Parts: sequence; C-alpha cells; structure tokens
Amino acid sequence: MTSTLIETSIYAAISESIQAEAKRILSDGQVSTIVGYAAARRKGSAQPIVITDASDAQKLIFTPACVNNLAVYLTKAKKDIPKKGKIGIVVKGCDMKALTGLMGESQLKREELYLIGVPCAGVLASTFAPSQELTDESLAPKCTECDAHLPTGCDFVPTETPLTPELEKKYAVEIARLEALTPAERWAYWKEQFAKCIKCYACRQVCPFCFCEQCLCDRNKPQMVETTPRPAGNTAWHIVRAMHLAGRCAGCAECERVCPMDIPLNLLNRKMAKELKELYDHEAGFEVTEKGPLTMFNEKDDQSFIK
Amino acid sequence: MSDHTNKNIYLPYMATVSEVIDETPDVRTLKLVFQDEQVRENFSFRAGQFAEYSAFGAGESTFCIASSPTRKGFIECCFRSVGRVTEALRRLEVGDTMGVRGPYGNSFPIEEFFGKNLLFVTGGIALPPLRTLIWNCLDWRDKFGDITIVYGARTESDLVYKRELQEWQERADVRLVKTVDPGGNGPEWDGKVGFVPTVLEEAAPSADSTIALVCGPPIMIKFTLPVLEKLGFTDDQVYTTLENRMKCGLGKCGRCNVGNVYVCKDGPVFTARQVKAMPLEF
Amino acid sequence: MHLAQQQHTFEPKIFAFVCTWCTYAGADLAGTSRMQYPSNVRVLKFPCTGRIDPVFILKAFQQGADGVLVSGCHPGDCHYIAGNFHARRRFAVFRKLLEFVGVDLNRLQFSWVSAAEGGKWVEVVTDLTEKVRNMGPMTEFKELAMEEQWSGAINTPELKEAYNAI
Amino acid sequence: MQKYISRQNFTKLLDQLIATGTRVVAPRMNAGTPLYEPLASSAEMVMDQLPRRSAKEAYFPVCEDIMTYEKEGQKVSITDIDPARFPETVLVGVRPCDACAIPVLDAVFSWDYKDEFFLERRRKTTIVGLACTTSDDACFCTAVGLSPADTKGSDLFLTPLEGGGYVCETFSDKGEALINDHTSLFNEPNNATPLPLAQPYTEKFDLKKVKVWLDEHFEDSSWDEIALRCVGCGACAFVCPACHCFDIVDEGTEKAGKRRKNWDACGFWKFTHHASGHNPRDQQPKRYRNRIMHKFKYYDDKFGQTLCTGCGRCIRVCPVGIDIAQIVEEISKK
Repeated sequence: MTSTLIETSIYAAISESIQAEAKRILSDGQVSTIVGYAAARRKGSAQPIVITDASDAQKLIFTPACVNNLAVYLTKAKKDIPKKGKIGIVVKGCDMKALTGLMGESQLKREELYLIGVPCAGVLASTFAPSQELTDESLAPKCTECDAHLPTGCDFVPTETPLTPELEKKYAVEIARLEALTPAERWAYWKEQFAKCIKCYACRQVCPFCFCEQCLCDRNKPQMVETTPRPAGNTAWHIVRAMHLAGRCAGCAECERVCPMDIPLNLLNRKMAKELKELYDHEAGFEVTEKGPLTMFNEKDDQSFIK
Repeated sequence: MSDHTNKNIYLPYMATVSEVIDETPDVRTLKLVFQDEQVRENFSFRAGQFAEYSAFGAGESTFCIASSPTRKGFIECCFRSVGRVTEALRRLEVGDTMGVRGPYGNSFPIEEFFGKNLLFVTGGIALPPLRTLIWNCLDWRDKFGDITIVYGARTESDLVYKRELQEWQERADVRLVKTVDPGGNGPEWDGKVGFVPTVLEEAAPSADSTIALVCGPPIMIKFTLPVLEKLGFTDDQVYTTLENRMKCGLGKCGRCNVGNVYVCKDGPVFTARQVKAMPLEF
Repeated sequence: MHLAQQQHTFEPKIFAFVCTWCTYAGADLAGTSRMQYPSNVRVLKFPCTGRIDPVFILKAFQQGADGVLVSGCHPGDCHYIAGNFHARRRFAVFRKLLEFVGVDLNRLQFSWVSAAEGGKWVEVVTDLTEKVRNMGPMTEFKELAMEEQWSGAINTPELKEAYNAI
Repeated sequence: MQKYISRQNFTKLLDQLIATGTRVVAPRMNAGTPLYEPLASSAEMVMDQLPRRSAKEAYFPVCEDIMTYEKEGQKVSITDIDPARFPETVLVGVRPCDACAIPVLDAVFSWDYKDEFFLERRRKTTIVGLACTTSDDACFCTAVGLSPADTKGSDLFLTPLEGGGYVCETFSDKGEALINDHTSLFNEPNNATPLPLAQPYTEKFDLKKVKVWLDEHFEDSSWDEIALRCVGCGACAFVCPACHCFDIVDEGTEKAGKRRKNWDACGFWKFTHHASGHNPRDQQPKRYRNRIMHKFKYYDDKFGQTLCTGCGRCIRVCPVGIDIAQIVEEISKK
C-alpha cells in the first residue's frame, strides 16, 4: 500500500509568520517570554525553546518534528520557567485543548497567555526518525483523528490552511479491536505491554495535567503503588494514571510519544474519553469548564451497575 | 573498617533493641545489641562513622553511630521520626529486632587531636554525631587539652542527651556552654540564651592548638564558620560531618555526591577547607 | 495455601468497602438480627463512598481479593449530601477502565444498602460470595504478583513450586 | 584466536546453548520494541536494530531482590540471595557501545566493597560482541573515543561478512571456552570481505577540555539554557548503558517481604529529596548538570573513565529533544 504524502509545504510560511509575530510582540513588550520550537542538531529534529529577547525570534520554527505539547512548561510542575507578565506560546490544536483544560482547572489565566496558534496538517510519530518526511504512515496516530487542525481562540494564527486528507482513525480502530477481545485476551495484551515499563515516568513528566506537588506514586506513607518496575507495580501505576486523567486528558498523546518502550498509553486515555462521552456527554478541551465530569454529578446519572 | 565477610554487602547485621530513651517528644535514642555472638565481639567502628538502620518493611535510614567506640557490646542511634522508616523505627519496643548495616564512611582523625584543645559546636539533633567523639575523648581524657562544648537548641525540651549534659556540666575537666534560642528558655533555665554562633563568640575560646568540631543544620554552619574564622581558627582546624541523603553507604548508588565527593565514602567527616572546596550542593 | 485446601470448595476472599453511616449500620442490623451470611467478607469502614478511592479497589485485588464489594448510602441519603453521587460517577468510569484492562467485572459489585436494610446487605454479600466461589480464585493479579523482570530472575526450583500452589 | 562461523552455524550455536539450559540473551522484539531478552529460539533474534534498552540489564537488572525478611514474634529472620543461583548467560549481538560500558561499570561496583550481585553476574556472562553496521545521526561513539568495531568488554567479537557469516575473535578465556565447547560449528577464517562499518559522528570531542571546563563552570548560567527544557523523567538514565544509580526499597508488610534494588535516576526530583523537605538539587537544571558532571567529570576523577559510550539512546528517547552530543560538543568548543 503506497503511502500518501501529507502536504507540509505551508509549514515554511507558517514558521516565518510565527517568527515575525514573535519578534513583534517581544520587541513591543506585550510578552516577557515565548515558549516555542527551535531546530536541534539532528537533521530535521526540533526541540522546545524559551526565548526572552526579540533577536532570538528567528530561531522559532514549525516543522513536522515539532511534536512536544509546550503547555507542560506553563504548569506549576515546571517552576523554573520565568513567569513574569504575559507568556507567549506556540500551540497546535491538540496542545490548545490541554491549555483549555488547564484554564478550567484554574492553573492558567487566559489573559496571562499570548497564544500563537498553528494551522497543523500533522506531526511525525515517535517511531520515525525526525528527518523522515510526513506520510500517512509516519503521521502520529493522534493526527489521524485530529479535529483541531485550525486552533480556535488564539491571539494570532497564520493565514495558511492545512490540507487534511481523510484518514483511518488509528486509535478508534485499535480500541474497537481491543474491546472485541475477551477479558483474558485484553489482560494478556496489557500485561505484556506493562511488563515493558521501566517506571521512567516520562509519561507523567510531560503530561500537562500531571502537576501534583507530589504524585500519589511518589508517596510512601502509605505506599499505594509499589515503586518496583515489575509487571504488578507497572500495571497499578498505569491504571492509576489513566484514572487520574479521566475526563481531563484532551488527547495530545505526549505520554505515548515519549514512552521509551513504545507502550500505547494513549489507548487508555482515549478509551476513558470515549466512556465519558457516552456516560456524561463530556469532551475535554473544547471550552473552559469550571467543573470536570468527575468533579460534578447529576441526579439522573446512570446507576444500572449498582444493585 | 570491619571487612565484610559475607558476600552480600547489602545484608544488615541483626540487632535487638535493648533500651529506648525519649530525648524529646519526637527524637528517640535506641540502644542496640547485636544478636550474633561473633558480630557482637568484633564489630568495631571509629567516632564519626555512620550506619544504615533497617526497619524491615519500611526500608533503611542513615544516621551516625551515636555511642562511643570505647564502649563495647552495644551501639546507639538517635533519630527524629520524620519519614516512613524513622516512624517504623519509632514503633520498635525493647526486644524487637532491627537491622544495622555498617560501619561506613571515614571518621574523625582522633589521633591527630592528641594533645590539643577541643571545641565542640553543635545544635539541636546534630549533637549525636559529635557525642560519639565527646565520650571517646572523655574516656581518653588525659590525651587532650581542655574540652569546650557549645550546644544549643530551639527550646529547652529540644535539648538531647539531657542526662549527659548534666554530667558534663558537673565535670571539672569539661566546659559546657548550654544555650537555647531566644524565647526558648523556661523559668529555671540555667544556661545561656541566644543563637549558637553568637554564644560561641561570647565564649571566645582561644584558637591556638585547638580543633573545632562543628555539626548542625546548614543554616547554623553558615553562621558558625565565619565566627570561628574571626576567633582565629584556620580551615584545617575545623572539622564537620555532612548528613547528606544516602542510600547504599557503599559508594555505588550515586545518591550522596556533592560535586565529585561521595559523602558516604570520602566523608561524612570533612575539614572546613574540604567543605569550602565543594560546590554548593548539600 | 496447601494442596490439601484445593479439595474443599474454594473459599473466596471478599473485601467490602462500606460507608459507616448506612451500609455499616445495615451490616450491624444484620448482626443484631442474628442473620447468617458468609464470613468470607472483610469489611472496611469509610466515612463515605466518596472517600473510597479507586486505587483502594486496585490495591485490594493486588493483595489477593477474589471479589470486591463497594456499598454505601442510597442517592439522597448521603450524610455529606453528595458523596455517593460523586462516587457513582467515579465507579462508573473506573469499572470501564478495569474492564478495558481485562479484569472480570463480575468480581466487582457496587450496591446501595441503607441502615435499615440488614436483609439486603446479607443478600448482596451472599450473592457475591457464591458468584465468586463459582468463578474460582482471581488468578490474574496473583500471577501478576509472581512475575519478575527476566534480568532479576534467579534459578529457584521453589519459585516454580510456589507458583503452582496458589 | 580467529575463527569463522556461518550464519546457519551461528543459529545452531544459539539453539545448542539454549538446549543446554544456558540463558541466551539477545535483541528480540517484545510487543513491538527491540529489547535484550532471553531467547526461546534463535529465530527470535533481531540483528538489524539497536535495542531500546542497553545490555547492562543482564548484570545490573531493572529490579532484583537483595534479601527477603520474615518476622515471627519479636525476631526477624532474613534470607540472603545466593549468587550461585544467578543463571549462566551468553549475551549475544551486543554492539560495541553497549559492550564497552561493561568494564567501565566494573570500577564502581568493585570500588572497595564488592557488589556480588553485579560481579557474580558478570562472571557468569559471556559477552558476544557484534561489529556495528547501522547507525543514525544520534550515534556518537566515535566522538567519545570508541568505534563501531571496538572490542572492549567483549569476550568473543563477531564481525559480519558479506554473505552472512561472521569472523570471530576471542578476547578472554570465556570467549575461547565458548568456541572450544562448540568447535564443530567454527571453521578457519576465510577471506570474505567484512560488511562496511557504520560511520557515526565525524569529529572527536576533546574530553580533557570538556572536563576542564566542567571543573570551573559548576555555577554557570549556560546550565539553564541547556537544561531548562528538561522535564525530569528517568528515560535517559534508564536506557543508558553506563548509568548505574539505584534505589533500595522494602516491599511487603511488616510481617514478611523483600528488599529490592531498583534502577533510579538523578533526574528525578525525589532522588536527593530529604525527609526534612530540604533538597540540595531543587531545580531541574541542577539535576541535569549532575548527569553531565557525573558522566564527563566525576567518574573520571574517581575511576579515570568516561561514563558515556556515545550510543545515542538518550538522544532518541528524550521527550524534549535534549541532545547530549550537542551539549558536549558546544562545551568542547568553548
């Protein structure tokens, strides 16, 4: 099956307009810092960068390798980022959903942010080298289900519009496949995946919603989840993580991208999002809601499973 | 250094709690007797060394060996219950079993102190790391010049080893300067009132042929070292012991390094010169 | 568990997380009315079902529970007004997560038992115990607890024997 | 001693070893990820990809028990782990960047106290190195003084030839023993041309200069630019062939349980966190500085070796694209 190329020629123009905008808002002092993407050493690779003076603005780029969700740098988990005055941030549609969720949980104030939205046709999957070109195979699985190619509610969005071909929704297909299995087969599937986990906690450290002062799994009085990276401890850790993100995770799939062992962690989060849509008609990341689905209730909630 | 005959260097010796002394509401001293006859005979250590104490089911914790090497047959450890392991240790009663792994680290070069005066400066729960040396020197009292102990705590009830403070006060050959932080003194407090560095300045012990032993929270060390300098102590005359977070105590687990210095192997006892050469990472 | 025990019917371990105002009082009523119900259940008292964290249910299964019962006040009776409403949503979502990971949901039972429903408590506990007894021990978590990383494994014949004995 | 072994004989060798109960650890696919793991049969072996985790796992496991304890009444009885029970292992398909890290770790694990958990597994493991023919722009072994055909750390070193066979060279008696036990599978070296080796990083870092810069620049503002983006996970340390930090944790109840030795990383916030709340390395740049310092200065101060073999795994897995080669290169140019 030949892979169809994803149109990314507009990314160069997008990079220029981001650079121009960044230079403008930095030089006239609208923002004190901008969190964006810059080119790195390896061919085609990109890495997050924090710039504070206008002369660095031309470092900012947008390419298919700009995969990070930069919202993590604004949460209180990352205290080192200087937070004086307004902060500019380059956001893709999926990152925007995370920001919306964080505003709902009063972690960020919209007026303290200057959002540079990015019309995004898709980014590379983690299993491909950054120098590879974007095709429907090397596309990140989340981009096959993307419904936010043009982020809304931003202060500035370049005028380009991405061409987004209709693609098979990879997560929806995989979740349906797993749901069709018997419980024993699903348990075997997840047991094999969780056995690979080495408890490096990259999935937690990059997640914008994991901003707890001390994670439940870092506490030892009481020790609810064992710290040893053996299958039992790993299974407990990933179940707790998925439960704590239920109704909050907006699908930026950073956890799955950064997992050094390629464990499909986003399946757990997408499944919880699907259940919350069916149970309480909730979709995370679209508008700033004061209370998430699990922090409120309704008299007529379903209780068919309760005797 | 007792050599480790058994292969598993992480295996603790088993010890029974023979006595429990509550120094302050949250600081406790445990007296431990090794269960294995052979270990009891030839467990030897030097003042300043530390050990890893196991509360089985909770983990291990690092404290100094607080008893003097001259007292055979038992060791003592003193700890404040702040975490999972120390709270588990606190639940131990007389007769319970506990693990001790050690002794680890270097020690005070006591032979170099012979013939010199000794000045002990410490605060709060930092007395135990020096207490082992104090009793060691008092047992070899004739080998040293005069001994001054400047010891302070936040309040009267925070002073540890109250019985021994009394003993040292009554001895003629020891000068004890007790102090509590301003406002910490009760009605019949007979010691000084003021922070340890200021009280040290008033006591103004002479610096010639005197060794200063300092131990305390980083804040106290920060203010005490300049005072010692003012009194004429050179950096080689001042010794301190660092209580960094440690896990293995054997120089393997990479947790206790300050710069390229492994506190568990190259320390915990350092001279002020060595401490000043270290990057500010402790 | 020795081999001898296998011959008798399997005795399931049931953990019950109950709220102290309603279900615990209901269980007390069952006791004072001399009602008999299986002793496999271990009851843990919580101020409210809202306080029952899903990680407790997970920990129960890890510690060897074959069945878990979570029970509290009927909606509207909650001493803290909305504890059981929040819990209802939380358990609805947690059930889906456990099901997705592959846990058999018949081993996890939720119920509302008020302080006056001693009979219902007995009925709920008996049903769950019989259901779990027929299903046999929950091997998933027990096998999981035995598994080690390959690099840390050591040749121990006892490990194999212990594994078969559960 | 130089020998030749054909591709078929090599798979036969592995299957014979497996049949005799020797644990053969080689790169294999585990749920879509290449990892060093025990093989059930030689067919599982995957030779074309660098495994995601390093070979250090064979002798410095992800987690291992170092003791079990049981409490009766007031007495606690502890049972030691008998190192004799560590399985005989043949570690196959180890690329030079993994194999060269092994002798480097010997230094710390036998510094004064002998860590038998590491050293006994080392004695019981025969390392069959493999010359590296595939590299990407994350590899930089040549920049830290190694090469795709470096035989350091290998007991037996295979160089792939055109047409599938391997030239084998032995570098220790364990390597020779492996050949002598299966002499029928080995033949005299023929003159087939070896496959072209990988060409990773071009120029070499001046590690002496890097160490000098690190000596003087503990408090330097550039640490912020380097590590401000680091989010403090443990991925780089856990995939690294040279990182050896670990945690000791008790797991179980007061009645009975195990004491475990697990991998740990200086990138974590709680690595140096004191129970009193004080943390000498409270900010992420300080923690990342310790990683660079330990690899390119402290280990050299203590044991005279560099704690980095240029395998590039930390560059590939870093969630935020921190590139250690870029950092060390910039330092070597300052």
